[in-house]
Amino acid sequence: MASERQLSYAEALREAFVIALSRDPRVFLIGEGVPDPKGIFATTSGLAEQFGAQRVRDMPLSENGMTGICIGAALAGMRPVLMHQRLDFALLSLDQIINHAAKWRYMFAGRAHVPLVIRLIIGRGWGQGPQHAQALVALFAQIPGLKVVTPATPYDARALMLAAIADADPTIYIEHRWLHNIRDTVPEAVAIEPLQGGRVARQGQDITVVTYSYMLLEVHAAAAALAVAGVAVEVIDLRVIRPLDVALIVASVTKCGHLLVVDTGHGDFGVAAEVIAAVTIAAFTALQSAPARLGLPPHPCPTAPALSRDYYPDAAAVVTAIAQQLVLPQAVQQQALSLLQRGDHPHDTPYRGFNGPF
Amino acid sequence: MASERQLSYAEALREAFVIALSRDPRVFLIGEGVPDPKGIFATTSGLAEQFGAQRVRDMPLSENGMTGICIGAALAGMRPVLMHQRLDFALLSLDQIINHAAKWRYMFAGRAHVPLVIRLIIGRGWGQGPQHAQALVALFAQIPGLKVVTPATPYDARALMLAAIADADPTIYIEHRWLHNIRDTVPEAVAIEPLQGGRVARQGQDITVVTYSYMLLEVHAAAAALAVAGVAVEVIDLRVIRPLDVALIVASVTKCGHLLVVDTGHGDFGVAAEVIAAVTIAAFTALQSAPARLGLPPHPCPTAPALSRDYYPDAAAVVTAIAQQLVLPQAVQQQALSLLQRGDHPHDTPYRGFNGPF
Amino acid sequence: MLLQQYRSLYRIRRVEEVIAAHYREQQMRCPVHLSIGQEAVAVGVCTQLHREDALFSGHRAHAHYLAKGGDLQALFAELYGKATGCCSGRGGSMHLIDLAVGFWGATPIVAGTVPLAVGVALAWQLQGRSGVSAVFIGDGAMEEGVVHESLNYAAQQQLAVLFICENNGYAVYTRLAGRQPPRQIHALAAAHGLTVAVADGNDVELVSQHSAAAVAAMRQGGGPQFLELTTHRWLEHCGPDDDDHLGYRQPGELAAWRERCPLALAAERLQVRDAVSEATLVQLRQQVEDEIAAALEAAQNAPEPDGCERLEHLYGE
Amino acid sequence: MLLQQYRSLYRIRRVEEVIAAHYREQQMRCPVHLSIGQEAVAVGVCTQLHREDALFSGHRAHAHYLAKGGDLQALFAELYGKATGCCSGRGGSMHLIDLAVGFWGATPIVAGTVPLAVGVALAWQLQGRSGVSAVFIGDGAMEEGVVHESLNYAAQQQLAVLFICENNGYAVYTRLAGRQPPRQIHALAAAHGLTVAVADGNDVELVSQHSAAAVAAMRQGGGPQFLELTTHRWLEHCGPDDDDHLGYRQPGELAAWRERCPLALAAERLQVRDAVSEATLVQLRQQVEDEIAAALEAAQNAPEPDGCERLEHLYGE
Ligand SMILES: Cc1ncc(C[n+]2csc(CCOP(=O)(O)OP(=O)(O)O)c2C)c(N)n1
Ligand SMILES: Cc1ncc(C[n+]2csc(CCOP(=O)(O)OP(=O)(O)O)c2C)c(N)n1
Ligand SMILES: [Mg+2]
Ligand SMILES: [Mg+2]
Repeated sequence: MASERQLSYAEALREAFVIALSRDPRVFLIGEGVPDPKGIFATTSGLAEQFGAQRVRDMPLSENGMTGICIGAALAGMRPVLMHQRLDFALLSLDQIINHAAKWRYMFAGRAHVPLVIRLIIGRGWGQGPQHAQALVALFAQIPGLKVVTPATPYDARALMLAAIADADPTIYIEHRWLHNIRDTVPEAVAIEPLQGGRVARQGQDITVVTYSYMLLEVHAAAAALAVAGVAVEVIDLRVIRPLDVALIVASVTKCGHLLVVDTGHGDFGVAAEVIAAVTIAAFTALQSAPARLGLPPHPCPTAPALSRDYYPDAAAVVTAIAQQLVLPQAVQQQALSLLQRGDHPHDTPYRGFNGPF
Repeated sequence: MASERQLSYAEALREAFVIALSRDPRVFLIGEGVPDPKGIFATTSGLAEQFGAQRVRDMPLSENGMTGICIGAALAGMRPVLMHQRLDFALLSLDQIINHAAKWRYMFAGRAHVPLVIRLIIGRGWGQGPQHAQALVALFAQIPGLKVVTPATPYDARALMLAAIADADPTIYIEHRWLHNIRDTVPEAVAIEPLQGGRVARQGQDITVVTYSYMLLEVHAAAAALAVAGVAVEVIDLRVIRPLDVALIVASVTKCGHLLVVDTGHGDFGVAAEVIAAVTIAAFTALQSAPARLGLPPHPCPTAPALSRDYYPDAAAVVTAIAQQLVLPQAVQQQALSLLQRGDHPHDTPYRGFNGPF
Repeated sequence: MLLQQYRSLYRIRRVEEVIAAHYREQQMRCPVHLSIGQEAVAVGVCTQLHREDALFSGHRAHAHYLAKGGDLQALFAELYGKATGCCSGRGGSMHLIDLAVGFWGATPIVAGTVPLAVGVALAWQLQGRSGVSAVFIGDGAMEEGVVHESLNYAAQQQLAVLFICENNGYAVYTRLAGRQPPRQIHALAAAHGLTVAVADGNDVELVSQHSAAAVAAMRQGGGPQFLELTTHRWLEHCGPDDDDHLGYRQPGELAAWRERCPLALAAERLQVRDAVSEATLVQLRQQVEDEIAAALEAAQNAPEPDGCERLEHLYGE
Repeated sequence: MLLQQYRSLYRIRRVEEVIAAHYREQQMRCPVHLSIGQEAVAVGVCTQLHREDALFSGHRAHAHYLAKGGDLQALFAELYGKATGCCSGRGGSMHLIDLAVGFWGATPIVAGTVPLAVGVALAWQLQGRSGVSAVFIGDGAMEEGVVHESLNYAAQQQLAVLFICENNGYAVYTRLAGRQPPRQIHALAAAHGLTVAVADGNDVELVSQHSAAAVAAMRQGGGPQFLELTTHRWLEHCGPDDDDHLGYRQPGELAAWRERCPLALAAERLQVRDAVSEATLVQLRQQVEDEIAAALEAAQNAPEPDGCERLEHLYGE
């Protein structure tokens, strides 16, 4: 059956590019290394050969300038997809992103607009360290005029890229390096969906766990383990961080009465803060316990394996946080934790133990 | 009496520069227009004449480069104070701020550090518009390794600048253009305080209102009006946004049971979100009602007076929000609102009706 | 040709003088950066651009907008914050647009629109469309890294971008020598691989000639071009007033530049060289005055935008 | 002198080969950018710097760190993520520091350290301190705006900064011509007002001579200097392997550069011109091997940092 087709996240993303380049002559891809032998972790491999060097473009090391150039191209009717191999490099271009791309439509009252996709990859592991592993999603999500998407599944990798390219406004597409190898069902049939909305990724009624991007994997693993131990976790994958789908979370919290937010970025001043604030304001009486959050600690990522080992929260940390919040019996928590053994898989390379369904 | 001396915010800030330049030969000021005839809204006027052009410096229009240059100078033992006339211009330098200044000490395990102050001014009014009025405080506050201060009073303008200069780490000092003319008591005696902590700016027991920077003025006006109507508002001025003084807020909320956060920036994904999240997590059971927030709406600032009129929340909006949250009788709300008439003072120039005490 | 250019020079001068005069009434509630003294750059360049060519600018954009054919009433209305403004009141003086005449946008983050102009040229190259994309910058903008990134890419891709550097010797109160080493701005662009020229920016005919050559080269695929045009701003950096008393200019500098008024230069040539009669000039000026008076009145009487409109146009659809 | 330089060349080459050999054991868990083939640039420049002079670098920094005198064991240990690493394990290969020898820091945001080097020179100027501040960049870094901002300021302020552009013709897999127009990199620096030179970066004596001249000029207040040194990277951009099979280089390009090995060039001169005996070289090499083996072993046996240390050093005090 066609709908049973399995793709990796990277393959699904590459397929999105093939579809967009085939369908829409306005689309071009651009970024350092896009047409090179590594093809941005194989997500753009072969595309230059198929669609030509004009539409699948390399670029100089000029992040801010090239962002402005893509804005200009978008104003002139193109649909550029600009890529950076690390989110950290896009920090050189925040002037053009925040001052220009995000504001052009608004400040000219709709006379012009910027259909631009900026694709950023959050690095992790193998010594990415302080300047190659920043997960600053809220940095972009706080800017009015931008849309921010964080696909966590192969299906969404394709769907949200196509939605972002079809969208008339600047979209920051943030993916996580550790998602690239994840495989899941991606039907061949393509429907272009609007760029909005979260998704209940797993149904439950004991607690709502809101997450996005890579941490969906760890949350899924934690939820699966807790299910065996008799705790039904409802998992919400935000998918789109701006505009934030508060109604979906509120509906879930109204059912479950408990909220944990698991952030792929820092725990403070980030996405988790906004989710907790928005939900608490909107559904205060539905909350039966204090909401909680789990995220990266408030310091940069150190490089040495011994130092980064505890930097990233994992499924076990999610289980522990849930157990604490729901005041689960020790035995239940232990049972769930015992199901999460990663064996001796190194902590700084992607864990391939969980592969969906998402 | 010396302690009764009144200074404007701008004068107090200028005094901080005089003190720092006099006491510490490592200090220099740098920025576009620092030594020019306007002296950054008169906050640096005459300093070049007094301390020389080497220590009170102009600079080229190169925000990112000059930030890196100041980082280098700080590494080499200087204490630069870099200024931008609008926060918006600093968006060109986020690479150097986030990737370098914020991380240098951490990534080199304390072998070197960056005692740098970056002073940013939030513009407002008289057509500042989309690119000259951004109040992106959380953009900086979410970055580990930075400290972020937002003085709201003449006393703090001086105290926090001196604390920032004395501090061994990079500090973002964010002031609001509409604070410059505010006058209050600033004693001649100077004690250099550590860079931390919020402040109970007004005591009360009915509701905790947390705010910072310019909105402290509007909150003070609202609280004064409500006091007449019999509602005792406790006002917390955050002063320092990173590290955030959660304990102070929690103590107040524990007393009052209600929390409103009034943000000088956007209401969503900002400082208010973090305050509400942190307080709800830490003091859930103390909350007797849903926390609330008030901030700029989620779009850029339009320029025309007719469009910007309702963009900025004011004391009346604060009164309304508090009335809603405490379910105040209509008459109480009306009485408080009636005390807040601004007359026909234009909405897009600073309101001088409130001058402290803070 | 020169007569048309003189008309444009005079019109821009008078529009800015009218803005300056009315600014004090505090009804134009936004910062204004006037180009008085620099008009020949705008006019000389724009007479060589087609309506379909793209133009971008920065904070000091009134002259560029008008020279490219931007709607005068929409300019005044924008300054007055009216619904009929060229940005519907969203922008004020520092944000101008008139797509109908190829004025793609002016915004006040220094150098911010420079890469956008390059991007338009890239799009047109990809689309196989001819046309020139042009951007005005000041001497100060040359200090922004993004300008160098833009020059590099335009040269590497051989894009049809015209960079015009209006070198008025100052950024706000700071002299060029306080910001850049003693070397030529156009030489820097040449080192990036662009074809460059430098000329007296107060002589509209000279500006025209250099612009014509640059634009012609680009229309034949000649790659990006850079013009440095030297000139001087007569009034304060921002606002309607004379500020020579502040003493930041060299002594006598402003007076010398006023001697070299671009309007006077053009008028003299018209009369002496081209034997245009005083009566012709008087009539031309009167037409301009009438147009300005009508546009100003229309803008003043135009409605303010509805406050609720501020919620619109954040995103499309 | 050349013998000392040869020793340094050989030492750097062997350190990197040892890294490459052990990298496959997956105990150095961080990206590595090796300088094999480019050693003469590091050695030629650094022999002209004093210990008190400041040096900054970027992602490809091992050679610069070693040439400046950086501690070898601390380098290995950093790659192994050990507590004795030069950043105590915080950084890995892309973050190096050794303040005791004036190596102020290498970090991998391309061009990120360039303004920092200028800032050190500014501080020293303000402090009335002499000394040169130097920074290594690649050809790719020239495309970053911040480099131009840094060149402009260094020239305008006449700061004692030495910019060394190690032009290896590639940024990752992308040839220079795919990123920059056909013009000389050093000419761009000259246009910014710097004194510039260009030389064969594989000839350590030539590099030395040019560096000596540049540094001498700076020590006499001669303002900033820029050296473009042409060379070639032999291995892959990032990682320990040869990658010529990928075909991104010009055919024969790598082979031609290997012919011009900086070590072989220097060794030949030592033997033919300076009549240094083979025995001397053998002994020198053995000393280096012994040092490397000891440092490697020390690093391998060094303790890992305590996991709790990650919480320290975010802020001072
Ligand atoms: C990125 C940025 N930095 C600083 C400013 C403040 N500013 C506005 S205009 C200006 C001077 C610009 O000088 P120049 O480019 O020579 O243009 P001119 O004003 O002389 O026409 C400055 C510094 C700004 N608007 N944007
Ligand atoms: C700002 C930034 N953009 C992109 C990268 C990714 N990157 C790392 S090294 C490199 C190429 C650098 O080329 P060059 O400056 O010539 O140095 P080389 O690697 O040849 O020594 C790139 C693009 C980065 N680290 N930082
Ligand atoms: Mg100028
Ligand atoms: Mg290179």
